[in-house]
This record gives sequence, structure tokens and C-alpha cells, in this order.
Amino acid sequence: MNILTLFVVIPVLTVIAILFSKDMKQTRLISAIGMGIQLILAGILVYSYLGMRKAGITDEFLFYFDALWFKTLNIHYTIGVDGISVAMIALTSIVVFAGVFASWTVETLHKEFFISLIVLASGVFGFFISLDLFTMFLFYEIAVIPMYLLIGIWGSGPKEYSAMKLTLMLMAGSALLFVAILGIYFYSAPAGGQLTFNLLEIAKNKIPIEMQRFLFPFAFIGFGILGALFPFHTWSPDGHASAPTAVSMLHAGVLMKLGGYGAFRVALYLLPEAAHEQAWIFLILTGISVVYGAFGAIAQKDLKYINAYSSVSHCGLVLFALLMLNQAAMNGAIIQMISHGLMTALFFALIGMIYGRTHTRIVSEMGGLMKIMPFLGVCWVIAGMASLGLPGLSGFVAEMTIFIGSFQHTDTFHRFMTILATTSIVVTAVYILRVVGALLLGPVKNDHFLELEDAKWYERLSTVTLILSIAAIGIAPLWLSDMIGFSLAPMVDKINSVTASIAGIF
Amino acid sequence: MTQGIPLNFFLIISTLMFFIGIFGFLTRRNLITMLMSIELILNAVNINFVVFNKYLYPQQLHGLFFSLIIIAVAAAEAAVAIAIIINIYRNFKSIDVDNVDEMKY
Amino acid sequence: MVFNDFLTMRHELILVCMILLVLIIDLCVSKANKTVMIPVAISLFLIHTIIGFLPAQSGVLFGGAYHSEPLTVLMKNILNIGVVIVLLQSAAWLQKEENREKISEFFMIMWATLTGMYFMISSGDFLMLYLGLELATIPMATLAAYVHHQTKSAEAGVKFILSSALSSGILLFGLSMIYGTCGSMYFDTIQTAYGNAPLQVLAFLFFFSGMAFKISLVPFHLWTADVYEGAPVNVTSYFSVISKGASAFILIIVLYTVFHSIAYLWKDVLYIISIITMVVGNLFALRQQNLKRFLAFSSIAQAGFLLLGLLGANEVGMTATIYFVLVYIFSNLGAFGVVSAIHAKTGKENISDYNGLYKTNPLLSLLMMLSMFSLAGIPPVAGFFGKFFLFTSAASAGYYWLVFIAVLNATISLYYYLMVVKAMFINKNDNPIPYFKSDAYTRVGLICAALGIFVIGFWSQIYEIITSLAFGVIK
Amino acid sequence: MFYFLAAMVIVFSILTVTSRKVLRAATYLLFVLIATAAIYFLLEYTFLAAVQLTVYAGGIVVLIIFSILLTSRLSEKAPVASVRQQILSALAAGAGAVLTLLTILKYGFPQESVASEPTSAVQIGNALTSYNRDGFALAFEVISVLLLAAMIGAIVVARREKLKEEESNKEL
Repeated sequence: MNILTLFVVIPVLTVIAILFSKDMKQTRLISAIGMGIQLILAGILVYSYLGMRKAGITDEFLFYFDALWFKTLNIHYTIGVDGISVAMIALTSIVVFAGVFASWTVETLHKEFFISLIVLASGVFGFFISLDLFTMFLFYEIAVIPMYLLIGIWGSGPKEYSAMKLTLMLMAGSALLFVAILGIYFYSAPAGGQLTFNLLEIAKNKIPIEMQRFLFPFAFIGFGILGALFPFHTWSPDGHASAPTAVSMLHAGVLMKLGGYGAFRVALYLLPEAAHEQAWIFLILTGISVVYGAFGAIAQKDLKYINAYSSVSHCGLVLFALLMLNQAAMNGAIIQMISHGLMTALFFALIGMIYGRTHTRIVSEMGGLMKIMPFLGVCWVIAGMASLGLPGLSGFVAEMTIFIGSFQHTDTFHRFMTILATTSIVVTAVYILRVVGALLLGPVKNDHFLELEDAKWYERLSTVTLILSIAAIGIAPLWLSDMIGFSLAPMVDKINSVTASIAGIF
Repeated sequence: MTQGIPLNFFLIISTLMFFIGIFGFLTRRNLITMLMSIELILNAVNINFVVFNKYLYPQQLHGLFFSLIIIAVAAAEAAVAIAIIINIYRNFKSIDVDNVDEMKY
Repeated sequence: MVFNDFLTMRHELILVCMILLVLIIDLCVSKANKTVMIPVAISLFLIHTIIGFLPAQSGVLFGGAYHSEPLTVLMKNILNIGVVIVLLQSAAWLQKEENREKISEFFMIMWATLTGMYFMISSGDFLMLYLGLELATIPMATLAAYVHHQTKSAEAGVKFILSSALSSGILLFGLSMIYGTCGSMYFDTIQTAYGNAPLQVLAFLFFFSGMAFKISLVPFHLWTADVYEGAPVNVTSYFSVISKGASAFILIIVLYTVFHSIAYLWKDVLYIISIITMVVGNLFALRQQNLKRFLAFSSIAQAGFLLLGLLGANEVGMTATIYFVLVYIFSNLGAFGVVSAIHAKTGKENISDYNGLYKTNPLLSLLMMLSMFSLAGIPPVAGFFGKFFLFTSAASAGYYWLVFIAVLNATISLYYYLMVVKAMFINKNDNPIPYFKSDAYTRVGLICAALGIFVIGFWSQIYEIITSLAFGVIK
Repeated sequence: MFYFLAAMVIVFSILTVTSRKVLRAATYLLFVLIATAAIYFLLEYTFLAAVQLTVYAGGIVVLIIFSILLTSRLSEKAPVASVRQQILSALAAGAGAVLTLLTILKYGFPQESVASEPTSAVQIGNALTSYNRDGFALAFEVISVLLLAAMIGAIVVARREKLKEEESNKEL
């Protein structure tokens, strides 16, 4: 069996195994084993991918597998990975693995919890391996729907409202996406040719420019909603705040990346002319996302809301960078996806752990936690540093690359947008440091906090996995950016090959 | 016997009858009168079929048979409808639509 | 008539024979153990269904009034499968004390209506179409009024028969004009003779309004909710699934063959009607508390989606529509199966009664959730594939905005489907419906529906079979 | 003759749907049906006219009158819709009628009937049993199934249950 198919099969097997488990201990053990295997598999994938590249295989997509599914409509089950998807898969498996341990103590309806969680994960994995728009869309929706149950049942606060809002907004996104996919499908082949959903086949053909103009907003906003594009980001803070820990981790860490990844793979790659024409509109919107998210985070008092808004800002930066449409910025965008995925997952894990002890998420009610739970405190500081882009951690690499890329545009509009976006770095530093100060340092506000314990073994496992990955990217960013860059280059070339024919507005 | 009478005259009658039936169905509040309006509609349709058959296509009998069959079906329909209406009467002691309206939107 | 002709008509003939057989067996069964009729009737129908799948040659009989093709056989078989599940799910309700005396009548009437649907599907002229339609509706009214100590049931019956009589009247008025302008009732003649004179356009509109009543498209839907709520649950599921499926099938055949020449016209009509139907169906479904009413409006919205498939006006559209009906049959039967199982045990049918159902009846809740997802078009269940192909066919004709509106409507519909899921899984309830074990029939019925919901989507072979047959019919 | 019948049909149709007394409405309906039968006679479709008289006028109307006698108090006036609804319905029906009539008149059917022999009962019988083109054997068969099903259905609906009767007896 193709190694990629395993990424979908193993979660399914895990789910079946969970169905037969007897109690909570078995359930979580099975989940941990299943996701552990997934993590190892991801390791093997990365290793063999790099090996194959080293051996000089230059196919755009490796581990390519193709099976006909619906013959008449030419729907295939096509899978394959390039450097970008490999990186995303690795990210997903790390976050899911950490997520399982972060939800070690879920007691109510534990079976259902882990099943939904793993179904969600399988949707995400499926999305990243598919090269066929149909299966991509299928997995996209599979990934979204369990969120409703996860937030609705195990969430906190106004969970039913948030769950419904999140589901409906994301589904509205998929409605836009659906139109885009169908439009692409019906123009996927030159007149008389066999229509196809296959990304690679479509990319060989040029979709008429009028159609591109019509479809690009559908495709980009469709994915953009998931990537927290202003003004469609409103599901994100509510959803994140209400979701249980592991779900916030997965959602902010991985699911929002579907948006960026999809926008790149489908909207930009398949509709390049329109992308060049319309980029400026969405640059403005994403610019607003970046800045608005950062300022929004300052205004919040609840830890989860702070992090949710900061996710809006960071994910906005991903889309922003993608729209810069050059190699460096896009490279940065993808590193930013990985880095943000890891660190936001770490943040949410930590928030969950702290909340589990203090039973509050309001910053002003806490203080001096560093003394009480040093392990968690240190982790928090590391996550914060990564988030504000400290050199040596992943955030720095990503943001630097992005801004280097976007400064390559010399016109006023791009310059202005870039400078606007860079302000977010400063703002980010403000709120991160403020929270660190209020949360970890200073006097302990509540005596009963003194009795709290530091992290348990499973919590340590969860956080350490994430921190190691963050540090790895920060210390040795080259292999990652090599892996991405190799695959990115031909795609960027393709996207930019059309620039000459189009007079951009700026 | 109908020499000299244009086809359109028949059609005018039947059309008027049809819409009178529709009007009746919309305004009547009594189940049996609603049923009678429907009979008017079906009768109008019958006239149409018969006249077309006679004036335009006398070589075959489609219109005639269609009318015959409509009459038979109408009989069955009326029988079933009246059975149910009587059943309603036993339950409600009334067959006016407003009283029957137990369910609301 | 030779023996082969009988074989061509086997669906109808066998079913009529079975009606008579049930009538005779019923005479031999004493009043005390009428429940014996349930296994007898179900196994008879099962045999009929299996025979339906045996290969048969196609042919045109009665000078064109009856035609049988692989496609029509397929349509009948799809309906048969649905009816099997309906029958299985009805068993528990039929066994109740108050219904015992008329068990056989239930089967006979239901099969008579099914025969009507067969004739509709196989009709080669408008006379047979009309007769089939009436055969499918008149006895149906008595099914709706089946429980006659309940006022609601009788009301449902009379509303159904009056509105269906009105709709047949309108339809017939259209048919009379078609006859007047074309001189024949045979599909093949009309197909070549149909032009776009204003009168013919008008005739088509009358005809379509009549059909729209049957599929309960807005603005001809007013009877639906009352009838669905008033009729017994199992009859409602038969209405909303089988009879609607049959009407959709016949609409496919008529639009694609007879009215092929005025496709430009009916496309415009369908475009508008489908939007109105989706929107109105959704808006009303949002407000419902009674599950049967809720499913009634949701099925109105589904009918709106269905029109999108017809709009394709090509092979893709035809396949997608039939496929969607198949998927819809299974998803709706899943939902109705749960409603009917719970209704048979507890008599409850409000959404709020389902609060906390998952704690006590997890399997039923899961099936309900799957059906809701399938109706909403969420993967990996079959509804997703149904909707995807349906919208694909509309897009193939270039109706991108319509597709967009439809998908947005699907999203709205997701809201109310999720409300049911929420009631079962999230809402708390101090005294939820207690755990109960359904009888064997119901369980088999539910399992069939669940299997269908899962298998139809992934098993692309089913889609391919429908495609291969659909391609044969388009002329 | 035709004009007299036409006037009769229209006038009595209107009376049927406007009369406040149900029984009177039924009587007007009977007149409409009889006048229609007369029109069929004029058109030389004697068989159809006979069927119309027996089944429609004789059967259905009698059924309707019986049910009226059974269900309503004769002195009582049938309720009607509000004036507003009446006006709206009248407008809708009127508009529909005008539109339809205009379209029909515009179509330009040939105005003269083709000279033809009156249809004999033998012809009708042949067509009824013929299973070739322009034969109606199948329709005939299906009608019988329909009538059977309607009969069974009507019995199911009309039959009172023993259970309920016993209950009502107890109440008495």
C-alpha cells in the first residue's frame, strides 16, 4: 500500500479500535498508539522524501498514486506529496500527537471525543495528500464537521453558539470553494478533452481569463475563511475560545493551515492570471487581518481570546505573504504555517493545562505562576518568544523570510502594505510580553494557586514534542526551507510566468 | 348538429368553467363544495378533450377516451374523498375547512 | 400478446398478482392472528424485489402506451428497495392493537400506489401517465387517513386528496391543450410535434404546475406539511421518499424526452422555482418543532435541490438526479426510521423530546445523525456525493450562480439539521426517552438504511451503472 | 341550442361556486353536468353523453348530495372566505382566464369541424379492447386496478373500529 494512503487508513483503524475499547484508559492508549504510529510514519515519510530527492528524483510529486473512482466524471483518488505537503503532514502528525496527550484527562464521553478528534485528523491528512480537487474537497468537509461536536459537547462558555457559528461559516466557505472547484473542473481541459479534477493536469491547461476572474474570488475567499481572512475571521476567536484544549490546538495549529495551503494550491496555482490581477484587493484584506488581529489581541483579557486573535494575525500573515507572489515570501508563508501551527498548538496546550489548574483564563486574575509551576512557565516563555519572532526559534525565520520577500516589490502600494504588516511584529511583542509579565511574574493573586502542581508526565510529553519541533526549525531552518523551496520553485515559476501578459494595477 | 359553431366558442366555455372552478376552490371553506369545484374543473377539461377530438382529430378517439377515463377516475376520487370527509365529520362534527385546520404553520 | 410481453411488464403484473394474493391469504387468516400477514407480505415483496433485478428485455407494448427500458427497470428497482425498507420499518406500528384489523389493507393499498408509480414511469403516453398518477395518489389519500380515530390523520387524508385532485385538474387542462395542438397523446408524436407557440408554452406551464404539486415545489407546497404531520409516520415516510422519488423520475423522463424541444423554457422555469423552493423550504424548516413537519419542509428544500440536476438537461444531469433520489431515499428513510421507531415505542415526535437521546439510545442517535449529515450533504456519507453530482450537473450547464445559491442553502439547511444533532448529543434532559429495544423488523430496516447511507457514496459502481443506463435513453 | 347550453353551463357554474347553501350548489352542479352531457350529444358523442349522465350526474352528484345530507344541517349556510380573499381569488382566476383565452384565440385552430361519421359503440368497444396503437386496453386494465384500490381504501377509511365503538358504548 502506498505510504500516503496509510495516513488515512491508520486513523480509520484507530477509530475502529476505539469503538471496541472498554474504558477510558484503553481509549486514550489506543489513540496515543495510533497517533504515535502516525508520527513515526510522518518521520519515515520525511526521511524517505529527502532520500529520494537526494537520489536525484526530480518529479514534482513523489509517492504518486492514482486510482479511478467515478469514471464518468473522471474523479480519481489521486495522491502525492511534494515538499510543502510533506512539511504540512509532519506538522499535523506532531500537533495531533501532542493533542492526544493534552486531552489525556477527558472523561465525559471519552470514546466519542477521541473518535471525533481522530476523524478530524484523518480529514486533515487526507486533504494534504490529495491531488484531486474532489477528494480534497471531501476531506476538507470531513475535517470541518467533527468540530461541531467537539466544541458543542466538550467545549466551554457559549459553546453551542460558537460551534454553530464556526461550522456554518466554514461551510459557507466550502460553498464558495465548491463553485470554484466546479468552475475549474469545467474548464480544466482544452475543448474536447477529458475534464479532470486532477491538480497537475489542470495546471497544464490555461483556464480562460474571464473564467479566472470569476472563479478566483470564490476560491480565495473560500479558503480564506478558513485562514481567517478579514472580515470572515469572526468564527475564529469564538470557536477557539469555546473549544476544548486539543481541539483549539488542532484547529489553530492545523485546520487553519488548510486555508493557506488550499489558497496556494488551488487559488494561486490554478488561477494565476486572476491572482495577479486581484491580489491587491486581498492584500488589503489580509493586511487588515494582520494588524487587526494583533490589536485585537492586545484588547483581550481572556488567554484563549488573546491567542485566538494572535492566530488571526499570524494566519493573515500567511495569506498576505502568499499574495506577494514571489519565491521568498511564499517560502516564508509556508514556514510561517508550520511555525505558527506548532507554537499556537503549544500555546493552546499550555492554556488548557493552566486553566485545568487555576480554573480561570482571565489574565488579571493570575500572577506569579512561574514560581508555582516552573515547567509550564518556561514553556510559556518559549512559546511567547517564538511567537514574537525571537531569533533561534521558528517564528523569526518565518517572518524574516516573509518580509524579505515582500520588500522585493518596489512599488509604493506593496511597500506600504509591508510596512503596515511589520507593525504587527511590534504589537505582537507588546501583548506577548504583557501576558508573560502578568501571568508568570509578580505576586500570586490567589492563595489556592499555591497548592497547584506542575505538569504531569503526559503534559510534559505533549509540550516537549512541540517545543523540540519549534527549536528544530529555529536552529536548522535550512533543511526545511530547502525541502519547501525545491517544490515551491517550479510552482512560483508557473504562477509568475503569466505576469508579463498582465498589467498589474500597481 | 354543431355546424357553424366555431371551435373557439367551446374553448371559451371550458376555460371559463375551469377558472370558475379554480375560483371556487380558492374561496370555498366547505370540503364538499371544494370537491364540487374540482368536479367543475374536470368537466371543463373533458369538454376540451371532446371538442378537440371532434373538430381536429376525428380519425382517432384519444380525446373521447381521455374524457371517459377522467370520468371514471373522478368517480373513484369522489368516492374516496367523500369517505374521508364523512370520517372527518364523525370526528369533528363539521366539515368546514376552518374548523379542520388543526395544524398550523 | 405473447409470453415475452408479460415478461416485459413483470414489475406491474407481479405486483398486481401479489395484491390479489394478499387479498386471498387475508381471507384465510383468522382475525386473531392477523399479524401473520406482516412476514407474509414482506417476504412476498422481497421476492418481487429480487425478481425485479433479474435481467429482462426492453420493449414497447400497447402501441407505445407502455415502454420498458433498462432505465425504467432501474427506477422501479430503486423504488422497490425503498419500499422494502419502508415496510420493514412499518412492522412495529402495524402490530399495534388498533391497526391489527387492517394490516392487509395497508399492504394492498401501498402496493396499488406503487403499481401506479410503475405505470407512470413506464408510460408512453399521457393517458397512462395520468392514470398512473391517479393510481398513485387516490389510494394514497386513504393511507394518510389510515388511523381514523385521530383527527389529524383524517385531515391529512382529505387535504391530500383535495389538493391532488386540484393538481390533476390543472395538469389535465394542460394536457388537453397539448392534445389540441399536437393531436396525439403519445410521447413520441408529441416530441416531434411540440413547438413553441404561446398556447403550447401555456400548456406546458399548466402541466408543470400539476406536477409541481406532486413533488411539492413552492408555491404548490402548501399541502405538504399538514399532510406529512397528520399522516402516520410510516405513511409519511412513504410519501416523502417513494412517491416523491417516483415523481422526480417521471419528471426526468417527461422533461428530457417529451418536452425536449422547449428545454430553453423549462430551464428558465426550473431555475426560478428551484431557488424559491430551496429558500422557502429552508426558512420554514428552521421554525419547526415537530420532526415530521421538519422533515416535510426539509424535503421541500431537497426537492429544490433536485431541480438543479434536471437543469443540466444532459446525461450528467439525468444520472445525478437518479443518483440523488437513490441517496435521498436512504437518508430520509434513515431519519424516518428513527422517528418511526421512537414514535412506535413512545409516541413522541418533537425535536425537544430527543434531547439527550444519545445517552439512552446511542445507536438510534448515531443513525439519526448520519441521516441528517447525509441530507445536509456532509461527507463521508452518501448525501455528499449526491449533492456534489447534482450541483456538478447544474454547473455543467453553466449555472454557477445557481449552484452558489444552492450550496449556500445547503449550508443553511445544515443549521437545522445540526439542531437535531444538537438536541440528541448536546442538550441535557432530565428524563430522556428511555432505552428500548426495537423489534427485529425495525432493526433490519434501520440497518439497511444505514448501510445504504454508507455504501452508496463510496461504491462508484452504482453511479456508473446509472450513467450507463441514462446514456441509453437520451435521444 | 348550443348558445342556450353554453349560457346554462356558465351561469350554473358560477352559481355552484357562489351559492351559500351547499345542497343548492350541488343541484346547480347537477345542471352543469347535464348541460355538458347535452353538449356531448350535440357533438354526436352519444356514448360519452350517456356515461356523463349515468356516472357523473347520476353517480357522483348523488354521492355528493348524500354526503351533504349526512353531514350538514340544511338550513345552515356554508361559510365563505373573507371578502378580501374572495376579491383576490377572483382577480387571480380572472387574470388566468383572460390570459388563457387570449392565448387560445391567438393560436388559430381551424374553425370548422371535419365532416365525420358519428362514433359508434362498436368503434369504442374495439378501441377499448385493442392493444395496438390507438387502443386503450392497458388503460382499461389500469382503471380496474384503480377502482379496486379505491374501493379497498374507502372501506379502510369508512370502517369503524370495534375498539372505538366499545369505548363509545361504555361512555353511553
